[in-house]
Parts: sequence; structure tokens; C-alpha cells
Amino acid sequence: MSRNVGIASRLKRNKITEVVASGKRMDGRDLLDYREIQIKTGVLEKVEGSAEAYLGKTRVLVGVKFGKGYPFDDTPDKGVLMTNAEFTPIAHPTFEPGPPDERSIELARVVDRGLRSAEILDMKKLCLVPGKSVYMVHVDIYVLSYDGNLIDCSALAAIAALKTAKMPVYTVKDENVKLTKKTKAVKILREPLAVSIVKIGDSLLVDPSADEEEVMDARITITLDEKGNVCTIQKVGSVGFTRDELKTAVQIAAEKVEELRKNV
Amino acid sequence: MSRNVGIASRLKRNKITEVVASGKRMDGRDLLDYREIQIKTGVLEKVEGSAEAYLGKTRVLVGVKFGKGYPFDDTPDKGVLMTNAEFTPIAHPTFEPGPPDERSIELARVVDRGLRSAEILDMKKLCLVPGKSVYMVHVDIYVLSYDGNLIDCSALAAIAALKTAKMPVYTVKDENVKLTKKTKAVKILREPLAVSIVKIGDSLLVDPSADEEEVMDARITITLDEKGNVCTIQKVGSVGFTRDELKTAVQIAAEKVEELRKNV
Amino acid sequence: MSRNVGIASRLKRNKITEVVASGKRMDGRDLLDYREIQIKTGVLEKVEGSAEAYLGKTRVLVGVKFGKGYPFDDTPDKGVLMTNAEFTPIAHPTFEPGPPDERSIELARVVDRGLRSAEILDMKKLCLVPGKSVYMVHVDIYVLSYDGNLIDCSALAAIAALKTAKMPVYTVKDENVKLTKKTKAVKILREPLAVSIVKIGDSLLVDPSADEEEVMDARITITLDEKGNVCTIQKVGSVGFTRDELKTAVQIAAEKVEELRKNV
Amino acid sequence: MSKKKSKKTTKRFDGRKPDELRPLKIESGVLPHADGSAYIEMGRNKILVGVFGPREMHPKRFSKPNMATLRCRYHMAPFSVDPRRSPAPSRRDNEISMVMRYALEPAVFLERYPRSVIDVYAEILEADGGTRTACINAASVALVDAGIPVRDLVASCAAGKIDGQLVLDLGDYEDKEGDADVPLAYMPKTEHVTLLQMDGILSQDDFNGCIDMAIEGCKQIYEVQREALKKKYGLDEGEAN
Amino acid sequence: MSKKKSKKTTKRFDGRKPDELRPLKIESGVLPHADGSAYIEMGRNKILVGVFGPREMHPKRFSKPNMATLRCRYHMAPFSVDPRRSPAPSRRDNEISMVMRYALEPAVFLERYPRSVIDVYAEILEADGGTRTACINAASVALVDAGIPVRDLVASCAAGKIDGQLVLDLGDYEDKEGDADVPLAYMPKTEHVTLLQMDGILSQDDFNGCIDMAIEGCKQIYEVQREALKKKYGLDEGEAN
Amino acid sequence: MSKKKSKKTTKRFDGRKPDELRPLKIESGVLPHADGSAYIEMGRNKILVGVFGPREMHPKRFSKPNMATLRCRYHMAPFSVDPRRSPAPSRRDNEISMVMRYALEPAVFLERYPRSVIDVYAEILEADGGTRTACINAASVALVDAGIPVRDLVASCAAGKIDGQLVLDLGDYEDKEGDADVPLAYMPKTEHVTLLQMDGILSQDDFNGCIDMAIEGCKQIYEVQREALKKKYGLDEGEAN
Repeated sequence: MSRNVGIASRLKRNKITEVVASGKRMDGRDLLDYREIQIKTGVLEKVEGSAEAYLGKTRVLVGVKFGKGYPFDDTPDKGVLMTNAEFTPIAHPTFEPGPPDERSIELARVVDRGLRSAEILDMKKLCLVPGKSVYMVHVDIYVLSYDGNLIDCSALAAIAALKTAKMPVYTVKDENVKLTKKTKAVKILREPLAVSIVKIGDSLLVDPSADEEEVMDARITITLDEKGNVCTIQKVGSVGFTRDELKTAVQIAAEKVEELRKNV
Repeated sequence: MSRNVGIASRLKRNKITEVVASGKRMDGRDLLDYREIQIKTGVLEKVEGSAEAYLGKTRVLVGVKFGKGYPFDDTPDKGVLMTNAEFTPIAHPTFEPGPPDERSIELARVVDRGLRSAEILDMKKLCLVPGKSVYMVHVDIYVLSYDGNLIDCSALAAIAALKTAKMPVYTVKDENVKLTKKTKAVKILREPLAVSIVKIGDSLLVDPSADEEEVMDARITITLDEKGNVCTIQKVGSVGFTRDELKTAVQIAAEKVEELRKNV
Repeated sequence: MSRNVGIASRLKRNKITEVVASGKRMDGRDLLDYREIQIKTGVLEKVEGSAEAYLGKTRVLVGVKFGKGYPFDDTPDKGVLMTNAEFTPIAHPTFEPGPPDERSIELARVVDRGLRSAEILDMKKLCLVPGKSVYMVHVDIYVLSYDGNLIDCSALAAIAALKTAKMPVYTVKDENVKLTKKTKAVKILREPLAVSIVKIGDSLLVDPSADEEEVMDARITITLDEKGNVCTIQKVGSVGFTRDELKTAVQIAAEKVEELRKNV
Repeated sequence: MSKKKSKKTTKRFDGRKPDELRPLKIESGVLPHADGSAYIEMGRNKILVGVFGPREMHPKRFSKPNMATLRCRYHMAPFSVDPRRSPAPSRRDNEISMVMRYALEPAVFLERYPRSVIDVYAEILEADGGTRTACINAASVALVDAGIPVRDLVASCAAGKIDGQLVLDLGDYEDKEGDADVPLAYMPKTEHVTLLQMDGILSQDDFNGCIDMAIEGCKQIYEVQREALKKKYGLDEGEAN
Repeated sequence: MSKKKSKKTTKRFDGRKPDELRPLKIESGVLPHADGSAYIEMGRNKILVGVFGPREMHPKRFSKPNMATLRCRYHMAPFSVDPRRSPAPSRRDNEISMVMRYALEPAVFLERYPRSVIDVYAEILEADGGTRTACINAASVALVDAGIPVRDLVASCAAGKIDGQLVLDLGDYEDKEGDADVPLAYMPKTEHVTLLQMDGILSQDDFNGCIDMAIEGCKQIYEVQREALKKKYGLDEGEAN
Repeated sequence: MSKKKSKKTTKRFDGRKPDELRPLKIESGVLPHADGSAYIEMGRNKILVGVFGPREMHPKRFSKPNMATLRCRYHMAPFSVDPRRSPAPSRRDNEISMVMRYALEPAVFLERYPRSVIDVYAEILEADGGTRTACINAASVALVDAGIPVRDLVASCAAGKIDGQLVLDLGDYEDKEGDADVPLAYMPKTEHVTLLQMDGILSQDDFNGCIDMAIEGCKQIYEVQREALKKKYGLDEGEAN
């Protein structure tokens, strides 16, 4: 049942639902087709890692910065990984400049949880002096163009940026930490990628466009690592999923994630 | 003279003033009667001290947390006591979620001043390493239901929570501070409790309900310790008190505080 | 071309433009006349330096505070100079209390850039222990009355306050920094002062009043040191300057700054 | 309780069986000034939920012309966790507020109150693991207590994996030590899952096992919720489906 | 000055007698752009107060249909205290703004300007003890300077106890070292106390003594306020009571 | 390129001649959802500018009855500088947003769109020296790409002094080491300077030399801007003066 307001919006919903019910989409794709995927790495010079990912007209830039900082009180022997997401106002006419809103908080949280719960970095190896000095890894997601499915696009860019990053090397002597001119590759333990599946009427489809996200009933995002393990799940939207729909969604995600994986 | 706006409000005020002028109150109490007082201590497990106080339908939860932190620059040899108050939106339909407003700031300030000016804790004994490490004592007031007279209710809960708190014990060796598994009782030097008296027309009454606070001309809150000393005074409201009214108010407070004291 | 809105505002603009075109001003001044300048130093007792400057009805108070703090990471061997500006709501009926708006940010930035780019203090001499402890110099601009030309007025007050300030003396022994009771004069390397020139129609005029600022087409502020070097430039306003106008503006500024300099 | 899911019989940290819920207590109508309310103790979680509305929405331009807006706020008291936390909402709080809303919305007949708002405020007084599921359990009861018509109650709990074993309703300690945690919310009548999240690493089989185990847990919680509502819930039966 | 209250004749820190006010100077009409203004030096306090209004209130929905709204803002310059303070308002500042409003409201005929607002802005340029009382003294003069009709001037000062002795108008040092501090505001004509606060520990007798002493102090300050207003205040005499 | 300004032939840090611009690339129409857009690489600066509007202004009371409002926002990505910066806008960002607006406003026929707003958003993806001039170059192209009528393009670059020599278009390293930096914006058709700032210490002669050198640099940039707009700019020729 649609919960979108406004006549224009309801007409759009009716149209999209009708097309989707027939197994097709407004832009001609099949329900389980991704749009064209493109990934460029090393696009920025001032950061340790960077990548730009495109899903059709959706475009996300991720910069990875390594620095030195204090560990958290409860994990004195672990490095710190921080994920942040910003929706720039150039990405879509409806985005406004200002502090992060619900959507950008969700994007950052889901990508962050994806990286964290999959333990993609060995955080203990990112400790320099226990309790005093550790690596700080900032993963900054910057949304440059919005046409739906930001989570999948951001996860692709984040993994691509981390995989190609060169981290600075510090020497530690008597708790004195010194930056050297050397760098080394970042060791990635797992490569979780996200597949978002939306429900419109009784249909499930992948890689939703902005219009499809606007009219969707619900969305489930499933992050899987390279062994097919499930790492993160996020369901949003004001309609529920049946047990069968969930099983189907996991199968779809397991299949599509292999396709995505070819790009990073 | 009433300064409240709106017809409904003025009718309410007229009615309440009339009843009060006859020496009675809308809920049947006498002018100097408190509502039923109830105090429960040890209601939370994760804090060092806690208490819930009820004054009729007014309900306040206080949690006391002890931690370790840095002293203030100007008091390097003293622990730090911090009082905070939050009005939760479940307490009253007119309360909104968000940053503290004037009322919650006043509540926190008056309770804080009450604890501080009465020097209820020996702050010097809460120093671990001068200039480097001291006890931090957080008194958090959480308003769960509002039907007037939050200050008296909060002071009751705060004193009850502090009196029953068990603080962690640290060992200090060569400026190294270590948490032990031991705890000890908190030594309370004084027990200041608050009595709020409101003026409606020419009458003074205690323990105002939400309605009485809405229409009152002024309020004076008097905090007294167990020896009858005055510790904190706060007058608010857009009408003044005569010298005689103030004297009467102090007498009422001195009398009523003994009644409150039986509950902690 | 006027870009001001509202009929009253346009009438005001027409009137002022007309008078200015004839080489005169509403208050009888010539285009290149400053209003009466008055400077008082040592007006506050709790700060290391203070000065109040008046330009006609414009009045600015500057307090200079010296303290001890941490250096910035990228300049471990330099003291820190911070300039802040506040527009108090008593200065003008249109000023509202609250966080700094665009105008107060610009004022602080231009004065700050003026002090900084002219390197008026030898910041290396304000280092106590490299990387650990340096002098913090706070220059606080407090606008008490607004009738235009705040930048020139603030620069005058800031230089006057710094010139007459007495900074505290610390002793340093084995990285231990101790405050002594001694004070010493602050060594000022340069004395940059600002001259603001506004363009109304085809005329350039100095020391604009609030009304003139309201209707002006553009403003250029030029800061010069005592040797006639240019230190800071700031152009604002929605009209441009021709190359000739800029040359003229620099000449005017070089001339008028000598007049201002007599006051500090 | 469905015993077939428990593969081992190893005791858990707190002595529970793998598919055993923590002690659960729900009370409705506990706040004098809210339109509806509930208090829940689920393990050591202590949570109060107040519901206000349907009432007029301010500012009006954010209201929806054809339905009510459901607003949820997940808020932790500073003393609810150790060490004490700042009262300002974190990104995690905001995310949980959002998923709470999505978990409850499918149950509520929002169409009956166009242009109005229903506020659901959850105050976490003490936090054990699984605060979000406990909030949903209490909020669903509080909505019915407020007289708001619903399709069904929403019951919620998590399943997860710890030491190679699937377990139900993880406490704080298990939450931090386990391999994965799958909070879920469920409407038994419509058989819809309205909340589903996960963090950790699980094979697809284990993930499916967690879902099944959590749904069974929800069914038990559902009975406690119904009990808490007693007669009030009886009135609402007619609304369902 | 009422001598009977001083029990001892010990000199104070700054050489004053127990019931002696600090040097006091009030000037009115000092700000060119305010509707009314006053500058006060009370000890080392240096404070400027500007009054704007009655003027239209924005946003309108906060205005009162039957009277004007009095808004007060107590604001300290960053350099007014040592060490320098941040310009952001503290909880203390907000509380003092509130009690200032309550101290002044009883004096103002707010009913004459329905729906409008009167803004009273106090800027503390330098702070000694007792800034709030100094603000009230200046604000009351500034209100009259703005032509706003009042029942009476509000005069304000504190009394307190230090080294076992009751003393009037505590300075910064005494404020910090003393046993207690009782700031009070008073309208001599109506004999109403419109501000009363206290922090410290005082017997009920001493507390009553402080009130009496502070009221005497207010009466002296009142004369200085009247002097500052000269003719302007004369016009206002007819308004009282 | 005007060679007469270069006094010495010493090579610069990056091998450029004193009056040589950094490598410059401008592309228009690069953002699918903006009304107009441009991407610029100027040295190592990488900047995207999107233009939205003219569109309705919210809140309406801030709109101007006789003209459009031009809003500019200069915003740096957290990874654009080393070390990483916080995403919150700084005082410097706000100042640059303001001077960008003043640099562009003289070029735009704002009178044609009363009550509306034109938003210019500059996103700094990577920052070398001279970000503000690069933003203005891209923004001017993006405004034309959005179909907004302009008097002329605004071209912008800086000149400065380093090691006693006047140099054009300072990079990051030169910016920090140099004696002074004079960013300037220029409309060649009307010969108006619409941005002028400076920080450093320059004799009046050197300052005048910098202005002349920067204007020459702007003229070269102007050609690159025109090239980027190709046919679109052709349409706009008729508008000028």
C-alpha cells in the first residue's frame, strides 16, 4: 500500500507499480538488472586512497585518509575507523546544504556497520602505542550525484578506495612515534559489498533509481563478503517482508554481489 | 495581578485564585499540604546511586555516576560535581524533545546550587592526584512525569540517590590511579532539601501542581539543611514579595522541610 | 546600479547618490573626510590590554588577553593569535543577539587577516616550550555602537590595545612553565591600519556612515603599515571597480592612513 | 517454545538455554500525562514509552494530507549506560529512531488521521543488549494503550550466534562477544517482518536460522504484550487484517 | 545609612564598612542607537544596558495579546572575566537573564503595549562581584530613559556574610570567600522584593538580617538612580502606584 | 600572454615562468541533476560547481521583490586538504562564500528574476592554492550553462610575490611561502574587477604590479572558459553590455 503523498507522486507510483508488476522497469531494465557500473581509483592526490563509483547517474566519491590519533578508552590497543557521509547539494535539487539529515546518517551508518561488522581491517595491527597512539582511518563518502541506490554505490567506492590505498608507515621507539616517508598497502581482510533490494507491490528489484526509491514500499540492504557470508542487513520502509520474501532477497543478493565484485 | 494570556487560562486562574483565597485548593488540599510523597532508591543497576521520587503525579528519576576525570584549572585539588536536568517528552504533552529550555536549565541550576552551596560533599576528599585526576560526580535529573513542583521533587531524589550511592575506590601510587573492585558509601556532609512556595493573589501555598504553577504570581524556593540553615533561595515570577511575606515563607519552609526530611 | 530593495531604501539611495555626486555628504563632510576620531586606552582592568575607538557614533571596544595554551600542530614553535568579533544587540536596533552572522565573521576575518598578514607580533617569540606551551593572544572586538565603518574603527582599537598591553612573564625550567608576577610591554613589529573606501555611483568616499554603507555599490578596505606597504585588501559589494578606481583607492588609503595613525 | 532450533545444550553466560528469552515484564498505562504508555523490563533493559496523539502537527507544512505521520524518538538517559553518556543524540540514536518508525508503521492505520502526528517517545532508563527490540515491544503496547487502531501488535527480539551456537535474545555481554546479532520485529497475524537488521558475520544458513529463531521469540513476546493489554487489546481484535 | 545592622567595625578587604556600598556611578542615555540606555560602574563592574522597544515582536505567535513581553539578556564580553570566557551563553547566563526579567517585570506597565516586545540587553564589559544586581540597577534606569512607564525604579544589591559578619554589596573576592551571598532587588514605593536569590549557608536570623541590610542598600542605590534620570524621572513620578 | 611583467627568469618551484598559469581544464555540463554545472582543474585544484535556479526562494520573506538573490556556498570535502578537515563550515569558508557572491553578482542580470533565488554550490574535491579563484572560474561557466543571462564571464586568478619576484597563479606551496597573494576576478568586457583581496606585505608599486599581472592572467582564463562553453556561450554573446 502506497504511503506517498501528493497527486503527482501517486500517479508516478501507479505507473511504476504497473510496469514493475509486468516484470519490467521504466528505464527498460529487468527487475534484477544493475545499471552500468563504473569505478575509478586513485582520483585524488592528497589522500591515501580514493575511488569514484558510478551506478548509472548515481556518483559517489570516497576518500580514505590515514592519520595518527588517540584510541578509544574501551579499545586502547585498536586503531580507529570512522565513516562519514555527506550529501552535497550539487547531487540533487532536493538536497540542501547543512548538517547531515536522516538519509546521510543512515548512509554513513550502514556503510560504517558494513566495514566494521565484516572486520575488514585488523584493527589491532593499527595500534602504534597501546592506549596512546593509533592509526585513525577516515572513510569519507561524498555523494556527487543522486539517482538512487547510494548504499551499494558507496560500498563499492569504499572497498575500491581501501583496496588501493597506501598507508603511511610510522616507526615506534620508546613510545615515540615518527612518521616516515614510506607507505605500504592496506591489508583488507574481507570485502563486503552491499546489494539493496526494494519491494514495490509484490515485486523485488535491485539497484533502485531515485524514482523507484521514492515510490518503494520497503527496502532491504544485504552486505555479503567474498565467501558469501552475510555481514550487514538493514531493512527500511513502512511495509514488512514475509519470511519467503526475505529468503528470496538473500538469494538475489548472493547472486548479484558476485556481479558487483567483478568491478573492484 | 494575573499576567497569563488566553481566555481559558484566565478562567482557570480566576477559579484557582477564588478557591485559594478561601484557604482551599482544587484537589482538596490545604494551602500548606504536600501531596503524597514516595521515594524509591536503588532503582537502577548500572549507576552508583539512584532514586525515584514521586510528589503526587510528579515523578523524577535521579542517577548518580562516579567517574574519573580532570579537575578544573582553578580548583586542582577538588573533585567535580555536575548536575544536569532533562525534561523528557513523556512527562507532559507540552514538553518537546530537544536541547534544554529555560525551565530545565533553571531546574538543573537550582538543584546544582542547592548541592553546591550546601557543600554536601567534601570535594577535597574527591581529589585523587592534585591537578591531574579527580572524581567526577554526575547527578542527572530525569523528569518522567510533570505535575508541578519539580525542584522539591528533584532535590528529594538527588539527596536520596547520593545517600545510598556506593562510590568506586581507586588506589593511587606514584600518580598512577587504578580502579579497584571495592566500593564505599558516599559521605554526605549536609542534607539540603527544597521547599517551594507559590504566591497566588495574597495567599502562599506549598507543593504547587502544574495548574497552580501555570497561574501563580510568583514562586520562592528555599533550601534548608538538617540544622535549619538556609542554603539556597530562588525567587521567580513577575510579582514581588513583601518583607512580611518573605518572613512567613521562611517559616513555612523551615516547618515543611522537616516533613520532607522524614522521607529520605 | 542600485541593488537595494524597498521604496524607502531606494529613496534614501537616490538622495544620498545625488548629494555624493555633487561632492558632498548628508552630514556635511567632504568625500574624503573622516568623522571625529577618539581613542581611549586602558579602559578595562581585567585584561592585559584594552582600547575603545570612536568614529563619530561608531564605537568599538577591544580587549586583549594573554594566556597559555597549546600550539597548533603545524606551528609547534609559534604562539597563537586569535581574533574574534561580536556585534552586541545594543549597538543598533537591527542587530540581534545570537551566534555570529556574516557581517561579524567578515569583521573578525578582515581584522584578523590584517594583524596576521602584517605579522605584527613575532609569533616565534611567543613560544614557551616548543610543541607544548605557547602564549595565546586573544583580540576580542566588541561592537558597542554601529554607525558604519566598523573595520577601520576596529583596526584602530586593536592596534591601540596591543600597543599599550602588558603581557605576563612566564619562567621556563625543564619544560615547566610558571607564571610570574612580572609583566612586560608587547613588541609590535608593524602597525597596520585599515582605510575603507566605498563606491556610490561614480564617487569614492571614506569612512562611510551606516546609511552610506546601506546604499553603497561596493567597498574596498585597504590596510597599510607605517611604511606605506599594503597588507590586506578586501573588496565587497555587488559592483566592480575599474583599474583606475583601484589605483585611486590605494592613493586615497595611503594618504588617509597617515591621518589615522596620529591617533594611536 | 520451539526446541528444535537449539543445536547444543551448552548453558549461556547467564544460564539461559539457547532459545530462551530473558525475563520479560510489560506494563501498560504507566504515565499519567501520555495518551498511551508502557514500561518494559527485558533482561536488564528498563524502558518507558509514551505515545502522544493523534494530534495537530507543527509546523503544518510537514503534515501529510492523506495520513498521519508517525514520529519515533529513541533516547537514552545519560545514566543508562556505563560510562555515562552525553545527553545529545548520537548518529546511532537517530538511526534507531528511524528503524523503530519503520518497524511500527506497517501496524498502524495511519490513514485514519490525515494531517495529524503520532509521537512515540522511548526513554531508555537502563540499557542491556537489545534496547531497540525492547523499545518496539513497549511502543506497540503503548500505541494500543493510546487507543490508536492497529492491524496487529509488533513483537520484537534478536537472535544471534555466539561460540558457534545460535541463541535468542542476546544480553549486553553476548551482544559484544558474539559473532552476529539479528534484531527483528514481527507481526504474527500478517506474518510480516517489519524490522530486520544485522551486524556480524553469518553464513546464509545461520542467518536463516537466526530469523526463524527470532520469529519464534517474537511469538512468545506477543503473548506477554497481549497479557499487558488485557481488555484494551480485546477491543482491538476486530481491527486486525 | 542604617548603622544598627553592623555588628563589628572590622574593616573589609577593600576598607569598606560592613554596610557600605562600593563606589557607584550611573549614567543614562549613553547609547546613540538604543531607545533607552544606561552605563553603570558598581565597584569594578562596568556594564552597558540598552533598551529597545516597545516594538513589534517576531515571530508574532510568541507575542501576548494583552500585554508586552519583556525580554532580558545578560551577556558577558569574553574579556570581562579572567581567564577569558567563550562568547557562547552558559547555563548561568541564561538563569541570570531569567531572574533579571522577573526582577524588572513587576515594575513595568506591560499592559499598555499588547503584542509588542521590550528588549533589555545588558553587556558586561568588566565583571566584579554582583553583576546581576548592577545590571538590574542600570536596566531600570534604561527603561525609564526609553520612556517606558513604570510603577517605580527597581534598585538592587546583595548582602552576605563573611568572617562571621554581615556585609553589604559584596565584591568579587568577598563573593568567593564568603559564607553566603543574597542578591536582592527592591521597589521602594511598593516595598516589594522582586529579586531574591541566595547561595551559601546562613541561619534564618542571619538570612533575615541580610534581607534587611540589602533593602537598606537598595534605598541608597535608588537615590543614585533617580539622580541619573534627573528630569526624565520627574516626568515619571505621576505614574507610580 | 604579456611577457613584459616578468622581471626575472628564475624558474619557479614547479618549473613555471613567473607569468605562467598552472595547467587549466574546464568542462561544462558535468552534473546530471544541476541546472548548470562545471568542473575545473586548475593546478591540482579539483572543483565541481553546480547551479540551481532561478527557483522559488524559501523562506519567501528573504526574497527580494525586484531581483533574484544569488547564493553562493564554498564547501571543502573533508579529504580535500591534508590533514583531513571537519565537514563543518569554518569562518574562512563563510568569508569565501561571501566574496564569491560579490565576485559573480556584477555579472548576472538578477533583475530578470524577481523574488527567486539562484544557488551556486562549489564543492572542493581537492585543494591546491587559489581555490576561490578556481571556484569563480567554474561558477561563471556553470551559470551560463544553466542558461542564466550574464553581462560577461568572470575570470579569476591570483598574482603574488615570492622571493622578490611577482608571479602569477600561486600554487599551494607558493601561497604559504610567499610574501603576498592577491586573488582577483575580472570581467574583460566591462573591465571591472569584481573580486580583490590580499594578504601579505607589498609595496604600493608591487601591489599595482600584481593587479596588472592578475588581470592578464584572467584574460587567458577567459579564453578557456569560452572554449568550455562553446556553442552555449555563442548564444549568450548578444547579452553582453
